[in-house]
Amino acid sequence: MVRNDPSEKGATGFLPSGGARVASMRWAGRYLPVIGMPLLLAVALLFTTWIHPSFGAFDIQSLALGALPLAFAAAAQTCVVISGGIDLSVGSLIAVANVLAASTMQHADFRQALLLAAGILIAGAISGAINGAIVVLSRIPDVVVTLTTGFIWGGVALLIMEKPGGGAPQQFLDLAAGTTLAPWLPNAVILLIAAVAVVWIPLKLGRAGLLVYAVGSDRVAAFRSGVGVETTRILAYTLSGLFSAMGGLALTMTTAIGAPLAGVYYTLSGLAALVIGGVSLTGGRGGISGPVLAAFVLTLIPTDLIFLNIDPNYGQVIQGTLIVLVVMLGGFVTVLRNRK
Amino acid sequence: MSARIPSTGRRPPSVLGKRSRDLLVFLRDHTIVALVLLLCIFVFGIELIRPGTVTPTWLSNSLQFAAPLGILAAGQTLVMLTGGIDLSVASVATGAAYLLTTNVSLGGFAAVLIALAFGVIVGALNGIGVALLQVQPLVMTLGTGLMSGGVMIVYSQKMLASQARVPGFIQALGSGKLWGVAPLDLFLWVPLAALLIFGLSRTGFGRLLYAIGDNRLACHLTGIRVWRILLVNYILCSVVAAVGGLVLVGSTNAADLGLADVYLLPSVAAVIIGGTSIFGGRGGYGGSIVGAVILTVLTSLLTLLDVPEPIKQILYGAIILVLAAAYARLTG
Amino acid sequence: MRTSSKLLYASLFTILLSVAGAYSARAADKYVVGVSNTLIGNGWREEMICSIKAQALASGVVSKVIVANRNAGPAEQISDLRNLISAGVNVIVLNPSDREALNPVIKQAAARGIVVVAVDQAVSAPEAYVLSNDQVDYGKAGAEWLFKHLNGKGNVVEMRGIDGVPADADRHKGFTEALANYPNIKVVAMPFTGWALNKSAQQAKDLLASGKQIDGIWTSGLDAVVVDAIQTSGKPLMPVIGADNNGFVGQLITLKDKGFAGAAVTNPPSVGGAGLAVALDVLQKKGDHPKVIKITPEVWDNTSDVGLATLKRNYDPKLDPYYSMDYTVAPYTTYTKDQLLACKGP
Amino acid sequence: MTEAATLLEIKNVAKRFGSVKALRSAELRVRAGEIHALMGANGAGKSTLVKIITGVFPCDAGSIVLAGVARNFRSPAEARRAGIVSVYQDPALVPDLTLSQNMRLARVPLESVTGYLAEMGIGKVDLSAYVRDLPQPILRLIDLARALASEPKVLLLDEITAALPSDMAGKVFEMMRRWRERGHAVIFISHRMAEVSAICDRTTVLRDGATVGVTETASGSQEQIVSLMLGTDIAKAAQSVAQPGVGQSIPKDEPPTLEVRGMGLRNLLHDLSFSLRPGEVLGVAALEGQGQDELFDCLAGVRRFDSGTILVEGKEVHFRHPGDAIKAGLVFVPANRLQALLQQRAIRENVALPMFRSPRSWGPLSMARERERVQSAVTRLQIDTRAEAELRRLSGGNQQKVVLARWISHGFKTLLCFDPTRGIDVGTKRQIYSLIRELAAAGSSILLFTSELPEIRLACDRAIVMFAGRIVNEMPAREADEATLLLSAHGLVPRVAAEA
Repeated sequence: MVRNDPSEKGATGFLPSGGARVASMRWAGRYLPVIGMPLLLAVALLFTTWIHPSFGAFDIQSLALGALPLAFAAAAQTCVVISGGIDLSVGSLIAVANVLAASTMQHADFRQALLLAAGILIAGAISGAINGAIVVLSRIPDVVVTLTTGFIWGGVALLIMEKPGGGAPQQFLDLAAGTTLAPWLPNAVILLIAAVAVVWIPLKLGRAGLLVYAVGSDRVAAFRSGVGVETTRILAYTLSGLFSAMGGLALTMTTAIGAPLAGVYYTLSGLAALVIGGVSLTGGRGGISGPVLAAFVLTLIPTDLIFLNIDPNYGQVIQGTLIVLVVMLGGFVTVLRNRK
Repeated sequence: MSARIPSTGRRPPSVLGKRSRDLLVFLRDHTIVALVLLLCIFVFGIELIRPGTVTPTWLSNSLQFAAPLGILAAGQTLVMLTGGIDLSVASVATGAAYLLTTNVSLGGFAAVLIALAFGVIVGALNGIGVALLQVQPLVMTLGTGLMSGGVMIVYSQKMLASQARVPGFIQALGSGKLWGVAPLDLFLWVPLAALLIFGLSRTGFGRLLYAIGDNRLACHLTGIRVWRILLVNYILCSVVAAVGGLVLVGSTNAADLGLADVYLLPSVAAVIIGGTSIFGGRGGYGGSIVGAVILTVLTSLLTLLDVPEPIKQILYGAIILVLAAAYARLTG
Repeated sequence: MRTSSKLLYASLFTILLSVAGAYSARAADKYVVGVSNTLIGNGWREEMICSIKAQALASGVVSKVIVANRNAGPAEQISDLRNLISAGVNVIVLNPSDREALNPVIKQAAARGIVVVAVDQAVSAPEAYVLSNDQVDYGKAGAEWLFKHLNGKGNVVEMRGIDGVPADADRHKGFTEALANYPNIKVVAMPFTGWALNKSAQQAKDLLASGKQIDGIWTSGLDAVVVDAIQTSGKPLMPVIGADNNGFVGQLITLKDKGFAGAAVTNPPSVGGAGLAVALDVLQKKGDHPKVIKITPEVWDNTSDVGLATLKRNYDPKLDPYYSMDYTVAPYTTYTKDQLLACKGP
Repeated sequence: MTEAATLLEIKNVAKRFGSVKALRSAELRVRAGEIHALMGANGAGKSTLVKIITGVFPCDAGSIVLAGVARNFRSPAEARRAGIVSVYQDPALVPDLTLSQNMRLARVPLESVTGYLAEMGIGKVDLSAYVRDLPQPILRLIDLARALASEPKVLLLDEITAALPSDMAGKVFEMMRRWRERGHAVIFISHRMAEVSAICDRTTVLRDGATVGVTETASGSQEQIVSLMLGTDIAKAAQSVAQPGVGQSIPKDEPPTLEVRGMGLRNLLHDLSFSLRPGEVLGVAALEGQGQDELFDCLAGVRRFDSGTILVEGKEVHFRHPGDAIKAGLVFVPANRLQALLQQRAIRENVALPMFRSPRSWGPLSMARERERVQSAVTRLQIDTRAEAELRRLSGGNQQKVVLARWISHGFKTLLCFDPTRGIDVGTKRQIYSLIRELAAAGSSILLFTSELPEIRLACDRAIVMFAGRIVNEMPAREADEATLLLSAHGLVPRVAAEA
């Protein structure tokens, strides 16, 4: 509970420390998070092709389509968690964007659909900012705020569209559902990479990202360094809203309709992807690639269950066990390290 | 989750007069009074909207329905006092209820034991993760909730023709009334509440829960084996949740695998409305009880208002948010 | 976290390897059936899947039933369907989570010669067979019985399901259609139960205690809990419309003496088995089936002799209160009740 | 004497938190080109004043005038832009960012920071290192360099030297002087009178939220400052430095209560051996980071060591948990009160906490007995119980007394005190040391580490000096003057030379 307590860390750095081992650990600490998840995804894919040798372009597209909304949900959650918060309204915001898109784009042409999509992204960002503003201004813990705004946004989604329906022009759907460049390279993957990169890379290179990480790492130190803690937290929620809106649009692209209740699954799954993707809930650490790739791994679980013809009800057990094992082993390693 | 740090926010300069400030101070120290007042306002509101609704029967019904939520919130209070949260309470309650109905053939008592054992197992798993391996409670209990929910689904596949039914005494407990007005579940809930309120303020264990919620490191340095208390506490929480599941299945007279899902978020909300800090160390069960009753009455109110479902959801969320905000202002 | 996750994944990998080995043997020249369902932990849906398994076994021409089953929305169902296609199934029986969203993937399946049958709820893709309970009719039939029983006059409560779900909207449509013919029937409350037992119970008790005059209750399938609520409220037993759930069927029989009138409207989960039967016929080129088959719900009331006899014939006190008792769909299903209860595929 | 221009003027500043008046009427005038000390007992309002000056929170009344312009900063960033920068006791560096990222965060030019670091003699810092991997003292200097790099007109240093080894403290003083020479102002907050009189030009003293006086540094100003800080009566008492019973002869024949033999821990502790007799206060002197933290942690059961043994009353003991140490009679008072106390709970609960160590005590508790036990300890320590419902409303000194009351009411054989007077005002310090003497006189043994070397002579019977994880010197307390201790603490002792 006591984080970054100055007196907890001895001033061991004054003494010459054990050279190579420390260096290699530091190297591992720096690069494993970067290569860990891609490696895991590769292993999972290899395993899938092994149990299902005809795994090909069709299946890659299935995977990409299935993972796309979840990946955005995970990205949304990541932004907030890195800033030291949590957002339990991600799923509801996805639902809002989904029904907003499907209800407005039904009779639109491609160009109008793109304009509407831009509008929805802005609306998502604003909704996220509202979440953030409530968290900051009310001084209620973020868990409580986003839990309740989750109810509220869910109600808003139902207000916009009471039952599933709507639609979007085919060209717009093909942004995710098609394969333009190569049959084995689904548009969904390109879209995901492009969307995440457009938001994340400038953030990471620019000052805003620095602020988000700083606030998540140590709010007091950040404040003393002249960081506007409150605006930064709102920024993180805004980004979360933006990614949630992307998730909602992705849901529209992959399903071609709006469904007021379809988004709700993504709050918990997004959190699961985040945890498995190696982002610490304490904030300040981790990147966006881990959770996004973890979304693909999580999507592969039911796929493999189908290929193996295992009772699919084990899917939830596996997902829960995976979370529990990952965090427990993580805790175990920390406890061991602290004991030394 | 945000860490407890000195607030960087600023307070608005006080524009209140002395008398209203005194009132605020009084309410801050006796938040439960404010909560009860609020409850009265809700009840009054119902009577205003639908004159003739607030009758002894209605009141007794409301208490009867508040009981399962209140019991789930009891476990949640224990965990939240230590700065944790338990997102597996709904899965545990559902699982306990389902195990009870499907094992009745072994005898009612044995079925109850099996149901409670399920609580012990999930609670122990939570406890091991949180207490020994120092996993964040939110993630740990999210995982065990998914896991135990999944296990129950797999189990249910094998139990389709198991002659499931709810034993008579559980049904009486969940939906019976003494002399037609006193809900029987209160005879479980009230002693449990008394035990908990006494236990939290007047036993060493209760003291330790507050102490751990306040400063886990200080407890460790003072020679307290924190993990023992946390482990026991998470088991207690899950067992209490299992009991809540039994009361719940008594009121519905049948279990499905989504039985207690709708209670998960309200169980957290009831504790928060009741004034227990989500960071731990402050609060108590008395507030959670009022919180549970408020939420139950609020649901009633929304049913009787007969507004469209989306509006209900928005109102429900907004009212909890406003309550939490008011609380934050009051105790700041 | 990193070292630990490596360890973990290594062990998981090994487990999955061994499982894969066990499942790699395949039977030849029989059909592989894929099932897609997106609501788990729901008794009705489980019974539907069991009926598919039982029908697969009874047909004798199915080698394997692969079930894709999870709580999810259309996006996940699309990916499940694609995976089933990829797994090489010959038949897909699905309970669609949406009418439109699955059309592209159904087209793809049909293009590969897979017979797709949507059961319970409809899809609009012309390639698919649709075998469903007529939900509009379900809402209408029960409501009409209720309104007629009340002699066209009185206050009723419509206890709906989940707002935003197609089946709920269809049933409401049927209910509203019936209502149009009875100008003196007034709907005094229309709560959404979320198809949750306890929420239903609380709403029923709240409404009963609210002092409103209520002459009859129409429920969207959560019936026994409402009857229990009326009994504990101490009010006279008013007529209730429910589904063919075992517990409610039992109440209709046992509480008749206390003046309880009501009707169970059938909503058989065995549409799953029936759907498979249709699909197998199509594959084997046996007989001709229309693309859209609607199962018209029956109304089992306890006020007529025929109705009461049907209720008594179907009631089984040994089964779960929410087990659906209309377990066959003539003329399609061929399994026995025991096969259904065993819930074992080939 | 020509009066230099007043650079920063604080007039009549007041601030209340709820019902607590933190500041009533604080006044402060700082000239350009001076080092100005701000002193006051704990709870006098120094930190509040600093936070108001730097815009952490606004004041309720009063004004801040910087270079003739009235200002009201709404954030530290705004204050920084106006030329006021503060360095706090704990570094304001974000742990999960690298040093260079931290500099970007605060918008200070990297070259300028490295320049100042070089001036302080630590030019070889890896700027891509994560802050969480760096030791605290270095971070404090980096924090200072970062503050200097934004070229502040007014530099506030809040107890920056509190846990800094003296060589590094020297560097900080050097930088302060340089800043003065450039015509800027430095506001220096410290509890160490010697530092203040050595480096500061003037001192403003706060008491109970109000400015009570300003003194020029001159001979005799120390006494003046103390009397201002404490009010006259207490000041007199505080001046009687020697504690009763210091340096008394301990009967040699009694077996030691605590004996450490050959304790070793990785490369942090090497072959540590010493013993502690009943009624003895053993002082530990060391610069920051010489293994004293680890030694106390090992003795308190907080961490395990690799080799050697601990004997309590002649019997070997093994600690797997702090609870084991407490059972063996070794109790620990950490330097950081946040590590020891429950801030939101009452004094009573804080004092009674160790009673619940065993599951046997989890049952119902007797409130009357608890109250009685707690009350006697609270009375004995003269703890101010006006705000007893929540510990966080107590002043730092009173909080530290609560920690001591906890162990006195619980009972112990050996008290492990790690810098118990860090950041505590003079009056409370005296109370704590006389309490330590009392406890020793009653037969307890006490191991005391203090970062303020003169205190060894005031409170201890005997002293050991640690350097680089070894005990390099041992002496009776009366020989432990500051010069001797400092020499040993830097490893400059003949014995070490002989070994090498």
